[in-house]
Amino acid sequence: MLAYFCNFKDLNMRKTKKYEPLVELIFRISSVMTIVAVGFIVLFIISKGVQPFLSSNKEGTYSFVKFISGLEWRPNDDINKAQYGILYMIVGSLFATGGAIILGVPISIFAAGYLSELANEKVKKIAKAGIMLLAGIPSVIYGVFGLGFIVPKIKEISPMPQGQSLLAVIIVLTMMILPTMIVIAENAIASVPSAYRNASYALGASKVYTTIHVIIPAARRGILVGVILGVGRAIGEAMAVVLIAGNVSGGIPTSLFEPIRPLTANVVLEMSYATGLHSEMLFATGSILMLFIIGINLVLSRIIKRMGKY
Amino acid sequence: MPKRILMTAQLDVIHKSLAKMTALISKSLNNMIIALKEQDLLLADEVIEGDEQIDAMELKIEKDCILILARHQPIASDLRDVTSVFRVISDLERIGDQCADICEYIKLISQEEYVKPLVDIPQMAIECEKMINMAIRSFISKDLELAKEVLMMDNTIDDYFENIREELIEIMSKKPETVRQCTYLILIVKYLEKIADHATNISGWLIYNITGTH
Amino acid sequence: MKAKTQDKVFKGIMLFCTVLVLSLLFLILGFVLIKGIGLIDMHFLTGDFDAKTVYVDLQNVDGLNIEVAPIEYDTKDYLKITSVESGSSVLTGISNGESFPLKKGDILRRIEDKNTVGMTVDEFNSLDSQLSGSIRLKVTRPGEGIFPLIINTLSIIGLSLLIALPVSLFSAIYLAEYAKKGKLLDLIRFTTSALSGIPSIVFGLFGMLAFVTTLKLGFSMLSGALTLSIVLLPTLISQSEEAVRRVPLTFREGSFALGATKLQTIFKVILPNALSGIVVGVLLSVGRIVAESAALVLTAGTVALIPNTVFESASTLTVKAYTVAKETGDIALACAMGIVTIVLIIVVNSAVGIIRKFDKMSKFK
Amino acid sequence: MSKTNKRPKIQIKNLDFYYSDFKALKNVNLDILENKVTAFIGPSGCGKSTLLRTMNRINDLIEGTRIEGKVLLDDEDIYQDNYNVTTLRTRVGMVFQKPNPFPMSIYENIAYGPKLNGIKHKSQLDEIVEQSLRSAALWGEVKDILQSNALSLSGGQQQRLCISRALAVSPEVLLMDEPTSALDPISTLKIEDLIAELKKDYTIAIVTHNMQQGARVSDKTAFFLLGEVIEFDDTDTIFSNPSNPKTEEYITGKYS
Repeated sequence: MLAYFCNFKDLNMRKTKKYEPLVELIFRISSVMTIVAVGFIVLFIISKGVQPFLSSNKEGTYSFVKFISGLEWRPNDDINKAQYGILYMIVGSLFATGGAIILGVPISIFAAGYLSELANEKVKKIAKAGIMLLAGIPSVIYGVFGLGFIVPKIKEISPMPQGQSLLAVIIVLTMMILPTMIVIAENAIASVPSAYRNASYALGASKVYTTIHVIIPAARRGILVGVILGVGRAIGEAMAVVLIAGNVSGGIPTSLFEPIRPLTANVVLEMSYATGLHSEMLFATGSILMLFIIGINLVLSRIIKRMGKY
Repeated sequence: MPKRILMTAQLDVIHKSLAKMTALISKSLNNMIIALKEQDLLLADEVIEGDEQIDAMELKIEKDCILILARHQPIASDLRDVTSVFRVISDLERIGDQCADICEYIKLISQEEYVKPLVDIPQMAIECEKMINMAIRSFISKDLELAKEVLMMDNTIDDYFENIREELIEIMSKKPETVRQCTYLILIVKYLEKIADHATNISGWLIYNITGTH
Repeated sequence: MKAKTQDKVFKGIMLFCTVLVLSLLFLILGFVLIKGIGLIDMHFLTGDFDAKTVYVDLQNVDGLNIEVAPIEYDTKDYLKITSVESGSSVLTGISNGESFPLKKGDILRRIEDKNTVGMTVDEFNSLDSQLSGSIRLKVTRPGEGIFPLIINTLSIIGLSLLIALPVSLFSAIYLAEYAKKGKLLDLIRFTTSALSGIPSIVFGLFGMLAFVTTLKLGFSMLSGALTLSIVLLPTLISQSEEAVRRVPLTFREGSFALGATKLQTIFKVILPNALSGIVVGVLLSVGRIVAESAALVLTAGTVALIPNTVFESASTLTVKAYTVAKETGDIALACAMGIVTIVLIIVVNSAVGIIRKFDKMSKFK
Repeated sequence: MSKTNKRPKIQIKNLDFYYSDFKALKNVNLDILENKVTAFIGPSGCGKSTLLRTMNRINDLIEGTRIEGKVLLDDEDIYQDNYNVTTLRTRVGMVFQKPNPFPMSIYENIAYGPKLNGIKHKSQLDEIVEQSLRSAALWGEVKDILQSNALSLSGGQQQRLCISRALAVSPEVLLMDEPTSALDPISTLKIEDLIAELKKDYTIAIVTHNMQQGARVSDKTAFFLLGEVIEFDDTDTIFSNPSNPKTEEYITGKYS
């Protein structure tokens, strides 16, 4: 009886031993995939995006300075008549994202505070499900809503002929980033140790006072992470924005009612039919967008680290 | 470092009571010697009554010691301090009792003429008193050298005891009528010798309190 | 006392913000429902998206009710089939060799060589009774059905998961079981979070550049799925890794104690118990794909037909909703599609909720 | 241990307490004497913490709790309708088992209470902060690092910070729920010394599962078992000659 078992065990041992290192290698390779993916993305886009500014480019060259500082975007097959300026787009994107953050962040913090601290269980469950749904709705639907509901409303009060405008973009972007920020802020607030709540109540503070003065400040690192994601999503949003931005071909917006052309819209609008230098310029726009996002992430995550000590 | 306020406060209370009790003891001793010399009946009574006060003190200190052990779990040096006090007070109380007993005998022979002018016995008593006071002082001020000295003195007391006892026995064998008084005197001297033994005990406890060994 | 009023003010603000956010939800859902619900019917859900015109040969035309009806994209009136009785001969129609049964909503453009423009129902019936033998009709079946889009969405989900899931699972196992602290692990963590930060339009650009042009896959479901699989990596990896980590240490010790190797422990003990977490990861990814459009527009193209092979362009629901809204400005149709996507997302979210609740209950600490 | 019977600061009158349908306290009657330390001892789950938490109504935060009977603070029932709970909590301070300073500076932690009660100008706050830190025997150790983060202090220091934070709202009573069970022996003894000092100005009620601590710090001791007060007497009596056999069993460690 014993012999049988020993034999069986040895067999088992030999069989698996052989395969183990191979399978582990597969694990190791797949774990590196994210690095490969990011590497390729950055490599492909930057290399394609840089080409139009290199003298050797067969599709013709365009000066980087004019590209970065230009206020006109008029693609044209004839190289000397073409205008590829994106400064006004960058400004448009920044205004839109800035507006969305200024509107969105306070609302999301207060809403998250209410949900996590003051709402009773039933309300919390329903509200969170609703917000999860809001976060899941495709951005195109936000765009369609913007086009169908917000743009006409703005048209009524706007001095400009059509409703598509910076204001429309700000409103829609705010609506889009609110759910993401609320979900993350609510988790951050809820995970503040309840010892702080007890301590504050024991000093005679009310629930609201405690939430505002102790709990939310204590969760500020988590909240800021939510804001970073919000910024990333706002500046990176394309589909919704294209429908409501107006996509004007030039001019830095001077009022909320003026139409804008965000960087993302520029890419989505023309990429499918652009060719040659025009398509490379669109890739250049894409790489500028990517650099923006990486820059913003680095800056804000540095802030979070420095805040770490509290 | 934590000062353990409550426990140190309790220990002070105990030490103060101990000091009060030892004061009573040396007063009784002194009175006893005077009563012996002058056959002073009043003083002897005073000593006898004084003994109750000493017993009461012993009970109080004992209760305080038990409470501090129960409440504050003293350890190491604090524990030795409390336990040595706990034991010393019984020696002190015994000394008090013995003074009272001596006075009882003094009263019995206070009307008679002493068989011979007392020289050695008072001397021995004074020696005992000195020894007790030294033992007490060494205990309270935790003076190791003094305690060792006390141990040395025990032999002198024992010599006194032997000589006086032999002398009294000799007197009795010559003059039978003095047998009653001499027996009492022998008992008095015996008590004095036991008082001295208690002194050595007190010192012994002090040495234990300091060094942790007997 | 001052703090009391301060409390009231803050409570008011917090309540107002919460109500505002929830009202946004009802505003959007309401808008999309009101605008789009009208369009939703069986035809919408099962019909093709593009209209198509064919010649149909029939033995005779009976059991058919028709009416004169204007067609949106045409000013003239045509004859439209209102209903087809069962057993009617039109069900046996043949169009270039394949059976093509007529059905409600089809438009009869011509009968034999006679154009039906301006023809009344009676004229058509009298004409048809005169003819005998096989009759040839010119029929246009209207589009705007989203059936192909739904199928494309589901197949892209399947394809991209097929690519992304194995890689993510193996990566999650490596991170949870094998990874040691160090430069490599930090780099993996950084790139994973970087991936989740990159906007989908950039993925679209990359997909177009890498798969569509460089690998010459063209605008196709495959290039769309490949792009999406990269988009899904962060969600799948983090959810699976968390699920693997949640499996209690005691399970591993028990298995090792019986002489099992690390791999046997992983496949026999850890993965089965981490299943619910992995399924949540898959569901969240499905939700992400259904909502995705920017990455697909530039890679999977906008053809609203079910492709025969993986190498042909295939538009998903959201992508088509975009093109409809952008090109024709048809808000109603876009909203109708929106309703279907929202329903899909609700299904996914509730499935995630159920699994998470079930998972909690089965947890035995 | 002076036997003089001091005025009761808090009186518990036939108090029953329910967590939804579980009866945690059964007909509790006892007085907390002013400027004395009263200890609640007993096995875990006997209701001693629950009783302590009824005295500043912090149990109200737990859903489904119900109370019958009276808790009088200076002869006024704190559970009567529209009794102002927040002022109650400024009069009855509390220190918890695990030190829980706010994630703010040491100064902010202590100034939180006074600011909450409307004290605004800095000079007054500075004075309160110093005074509270001195009375918690922490001033010497932190007076130069007031702006540094409270979480950087040691466990014992953090607990004394929590005590001084409670003192900053000048309470009359200080409730301590197993204040040293998370601390090392030296910090524990420091806190006990602090309690001995504090009892001159404050009425103190302390819950401890460590009997010896109860014996060391308290003047009066209540022994709880399954939600009932088995014996309530001077600590001297309880620890040298308890009357109830159950108390005897418990404090001699023979409790099964």
